[in-house]
Amino acid sequence: MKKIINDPNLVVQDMLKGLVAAYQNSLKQVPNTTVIVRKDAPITGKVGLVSGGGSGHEPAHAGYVGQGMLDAAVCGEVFTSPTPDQVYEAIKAVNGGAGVFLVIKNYTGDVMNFEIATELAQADGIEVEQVIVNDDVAVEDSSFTTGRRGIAGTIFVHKIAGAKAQAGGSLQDVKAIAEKVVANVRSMGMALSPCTVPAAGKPSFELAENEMEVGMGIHGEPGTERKVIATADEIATELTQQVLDDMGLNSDDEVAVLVNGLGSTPEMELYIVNGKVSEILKEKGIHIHKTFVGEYMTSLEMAGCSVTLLKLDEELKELLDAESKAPAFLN
Amino acid sequence: MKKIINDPNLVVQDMLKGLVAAYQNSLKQVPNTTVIVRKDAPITGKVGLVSGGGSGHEPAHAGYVGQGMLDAAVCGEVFTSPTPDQVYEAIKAVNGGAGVFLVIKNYTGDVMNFEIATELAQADGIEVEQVIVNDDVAVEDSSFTTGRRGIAGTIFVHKIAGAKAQAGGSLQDVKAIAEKVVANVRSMGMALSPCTVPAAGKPSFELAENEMEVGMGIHGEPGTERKVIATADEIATELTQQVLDDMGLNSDDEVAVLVNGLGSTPEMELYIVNGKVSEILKEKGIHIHKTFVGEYMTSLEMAGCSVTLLKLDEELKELLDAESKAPAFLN
Amino acid sequence: MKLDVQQVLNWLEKTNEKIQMNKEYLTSLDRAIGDGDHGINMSRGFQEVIDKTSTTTYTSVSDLFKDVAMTLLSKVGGASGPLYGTAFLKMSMIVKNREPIDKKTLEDALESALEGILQRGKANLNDKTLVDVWTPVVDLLKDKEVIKGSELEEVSKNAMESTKERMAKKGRAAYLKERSIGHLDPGSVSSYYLFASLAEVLSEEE
Amino acid sequence: MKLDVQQVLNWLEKTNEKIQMNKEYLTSLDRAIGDGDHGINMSRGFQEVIDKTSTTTYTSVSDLFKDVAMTLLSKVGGASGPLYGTAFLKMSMIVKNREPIDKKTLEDALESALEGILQRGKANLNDKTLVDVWTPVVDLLKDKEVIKGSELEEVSKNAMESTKERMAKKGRAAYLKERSIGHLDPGSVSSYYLFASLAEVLSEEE
Ligand SMILES: Nc1ncnc2c1ncn2[C@@H]1O[C@H](COP(=O)(O)OP(=O)(O)O)[C@@H](O)[C@H]1O
Ligand SMILES: Nc1ncnc2c1ncn2[C@@H]1O[C@H](COP(=O)(O)OP(=O)(O)O)[C@@H](O)[C@H]1O
Ligand SMILES: [Mg+2]
Ligand SMILES: [Mg+2]
Ligand SMILES: [Mg+2]
Ligand SMILES: [Mg+2]
Repeated sequence: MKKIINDPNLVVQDMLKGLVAAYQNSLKQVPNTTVIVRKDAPITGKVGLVSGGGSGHEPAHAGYVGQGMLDAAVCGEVFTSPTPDQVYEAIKAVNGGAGVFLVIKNYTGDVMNFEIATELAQADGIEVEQVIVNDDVAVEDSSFTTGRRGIAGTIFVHKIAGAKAQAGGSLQDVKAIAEKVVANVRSMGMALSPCTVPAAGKPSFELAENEMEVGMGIHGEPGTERKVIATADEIATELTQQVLDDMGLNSDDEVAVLVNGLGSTPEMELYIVNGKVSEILKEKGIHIHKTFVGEYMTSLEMAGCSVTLLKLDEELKELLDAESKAPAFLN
Repeated sequence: MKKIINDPNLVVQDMLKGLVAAYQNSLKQVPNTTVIVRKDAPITGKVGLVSGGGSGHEPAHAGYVGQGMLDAAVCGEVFTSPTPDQVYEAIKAVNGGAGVFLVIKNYTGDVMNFEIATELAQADGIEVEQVIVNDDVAVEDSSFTTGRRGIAGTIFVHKIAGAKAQAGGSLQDVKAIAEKVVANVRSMGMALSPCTVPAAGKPSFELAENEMEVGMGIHGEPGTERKVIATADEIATELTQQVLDDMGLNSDDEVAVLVNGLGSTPEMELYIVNGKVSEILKEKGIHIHKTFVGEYMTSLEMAGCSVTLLKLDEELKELLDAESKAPAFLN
Repeated sequence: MKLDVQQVLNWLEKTNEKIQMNKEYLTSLDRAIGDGDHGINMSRGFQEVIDKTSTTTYTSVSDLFKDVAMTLLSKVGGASGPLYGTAFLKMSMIVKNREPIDKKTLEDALESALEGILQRGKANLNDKTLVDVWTPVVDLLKDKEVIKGSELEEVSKNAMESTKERMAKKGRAAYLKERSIGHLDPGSVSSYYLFASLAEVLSEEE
Repeated sequence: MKLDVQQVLNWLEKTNEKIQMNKEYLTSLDRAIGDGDHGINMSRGFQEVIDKTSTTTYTSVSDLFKDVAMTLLSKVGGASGPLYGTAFLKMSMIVKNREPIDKKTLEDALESALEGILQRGKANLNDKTLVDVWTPVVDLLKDKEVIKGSELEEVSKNAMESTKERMAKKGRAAYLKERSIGHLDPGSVSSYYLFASLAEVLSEEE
């Protein structure tokens, strides 16, 4: 394992130090926590937006803190949901009296830890609402199991709910729009190589030189299927098709596209994938309103990518296009 | 070699297709070339800014095409300087009558190919000027040799010369400010792992599990020194110190910092490096005006990073902070 | 049987020893069907538990359990943190003013802990989670008049091993569906360590 | 000696064969002290040269050289593209109206090509670049009344091999300073293929 780190057990702490140093004009760390908030938090009268999860997905989530997106990001240990006390600190730090909204990715750990924090905050009289993001079509959508994971599509929830809150939306408005995004966003990912959690020191799984893992999450978990490695066009087709099959888009529908790199896949390759994705959508008469290509939700140094489609209407378009000053999503 | 590609010989062509599809509202490809230009090029009365080089450095250079930065990027084969005919096409495509300015990284191939293109364009009566970027302090600054390479510091030349041209600066103004940036920008890089050029199919060099390469370029060339792998703080200190030694900054000087990832180093690690860089600068009383952390000038999927410092004055600060609509440098 | 502060501290220490010793093993189990951090999470959390409880003086098991709960809640994270944290919090509430803990109190405490786990995690029995170990343990306590260390060890061990053949329905392993079969559930293994340690404490007393 | 269009085509084909056969070798040389693309660049460029020249009818070597020059300039890129392109462009100019090429014309053409390379690349002799092969080749032609294939082969081969012991001052290998010693210069090896092929053409005629 080769990493540019100091102590494997201090990577989150060291990262936050460097992050705050980089964006000292717009971000601050809540003292003695792993919570990053807008420097001007809490903003009186504005709904506070909190997201978070394990670390190792940078720029998610701290990179999305800023005017027009999140008010706070709670950074857990690498790939480990943050603890309730930290989430609770975030809620308190961004509570401007209009309530606090939590964006939670659908992992058992995240859901439970955020829920306990909600209970703590509600006991203080803070209004708290939440949305659970579950955009990963690789996983079966079932109420008998954990259900679908939240992956790269979460970025669109941050952006659009963030714009709504920034525009003065109420807690219920923000919840409604976040749920609308969740209902309209789908993703699917694949990987060519695993990643190594610093404190573990070993790759999360092993793949032969001719294998790829399809249906990847963002925590180095194995995917849903292992296959012989395919061309970029084949990969793009498979991911896009699975997403489309689940969405039921019609010709003339409008979408936003996100081709997300998982960590070590060169941007060149992401563009190659996007070339095919956009070709497929064009063939189906689906209009692409906006495309995002890059590393938005990573899995340390995993090689691979995911394709996300968000079905848009006028309201979602306007909020997606609204200004954002978050370092990782300048808009 | 595992890559998300179709044909290794068509990666540049496939990439450009996906790039143009992603940014169809702002960028276009000059037909039958590997030249990406602003959709509104040429802009009458504005100096046209052209950069380029081998591909594999994405988002450099095409990601920096946009209002406030480059007018065109010429994309060569992977790690291979573009040919004169392509550079010539770029010059013609952005010539708005106020002359064309070339940003060239100091590699023999780039210098020669851009020079031939200049001769071709000048024969057509187009005024062409250039700057040669050589920010890499790992290499000796000597007039008897090829001299220093241009690496990540090039981004600041694009940004600042781009802002000057956008503001209506003349060809000589743009040249003067570009030379000022070159005189004030220094970088140094290191790598933990090599990269593989798709058409070559083999890693550019080999490194043992406990080794790192210091003084890395951005083409998979071996660095200037091979060492036992060090901690993030030690690496940050070595890179920053070498840059500082070459710059002679004084307490109260102002700088911009760029901690650039070479491809597969997680953003987490780049922030860890930045934490130490900013600490060192603070100790020396050097003021950090702005920090950029991320992948700005990569070397395919190489693991590693570089540290760039740009000494600022009021003029450079203003141009650095000016608006940019380039997809990879929204400002 | 009777459990006082000293014996509960002993239980926690034995649990911590097993977890630290098997940190890599737990992590490798989680790597196979999860995200490869269960050993790291549990070792971080239980080390903090020992650091905290070994430097604090307790006059009641209830207070001790509460500190364990808060430490696990705030140091473990992931899925296991809130589940183990909730379990100890429930136990703290049940044993209040019923100390030293007798067999019936232990039974009530573990039953309440399991209810907390079920409520928090919404898993069912046989979903291949730590519920699959806690359920038969609680059943054992309910079935028997007296509880023997060796029986507790055996039941929890069998329960842990039985997770191997199941397909996961909750937690990260659920994403793997059929591919989760043939692997032990990491959280069930750490729960086995907890009960095996309790069994040792009970046996010492027998 | 006399070189007409047919013989120059033969020369180009032999050069291309050597380059295609040694594509991996040239690339591996460049990987050691450069950026690992010289074989890729040269094979792409010379394949295009053959594709172009084998489908065009030439009435003069000058026109043929010009097409070679333009193809190399627009298909090779990197450092080698403009250098080889410039060399053939200069040769095209010199041989104009002096066909078929006799020994003196060849001498003038190669000398002019070398001047072009020096002007474009600004390297000096012994900087460990292809100049180290072109210079002794031009010197050989200037020294001798008649030029023999075997001599040309020998001189260019020795020159190519002599680059191994030098420290690079120009091109990418210069960044490596002392670490460049002990490796052949890739561009000198491709230049050796060019002259070895010319030597074969001359020998066939002898
Ligand atoms: N819904 C649930 N109910 C009960 N236990 C669960 C549930 N989800 C996961 N677990 C347990 O948690 C364990 C995983 O813990 P850990 O690896 O620390 O957290 P994470 O899955 O968040 O990485 C699983 O092995 C399983 O026993
Ligand atoms: N300034 C120069 N003058 C003459 N030859 C040079 C010069 N710089 C490089 N070369 C030659 O070019 C060769 C490298 O070519 P190539 O690998 O195709 O280009 P690049 O170095 O741009 O990747 C070197 O081996 C050397 O012989
Ligand atoms: Mg986890
Ligand atoms: Mg090259
Ligand atoms: Mg886990
Ligand atoms: Mg080369």
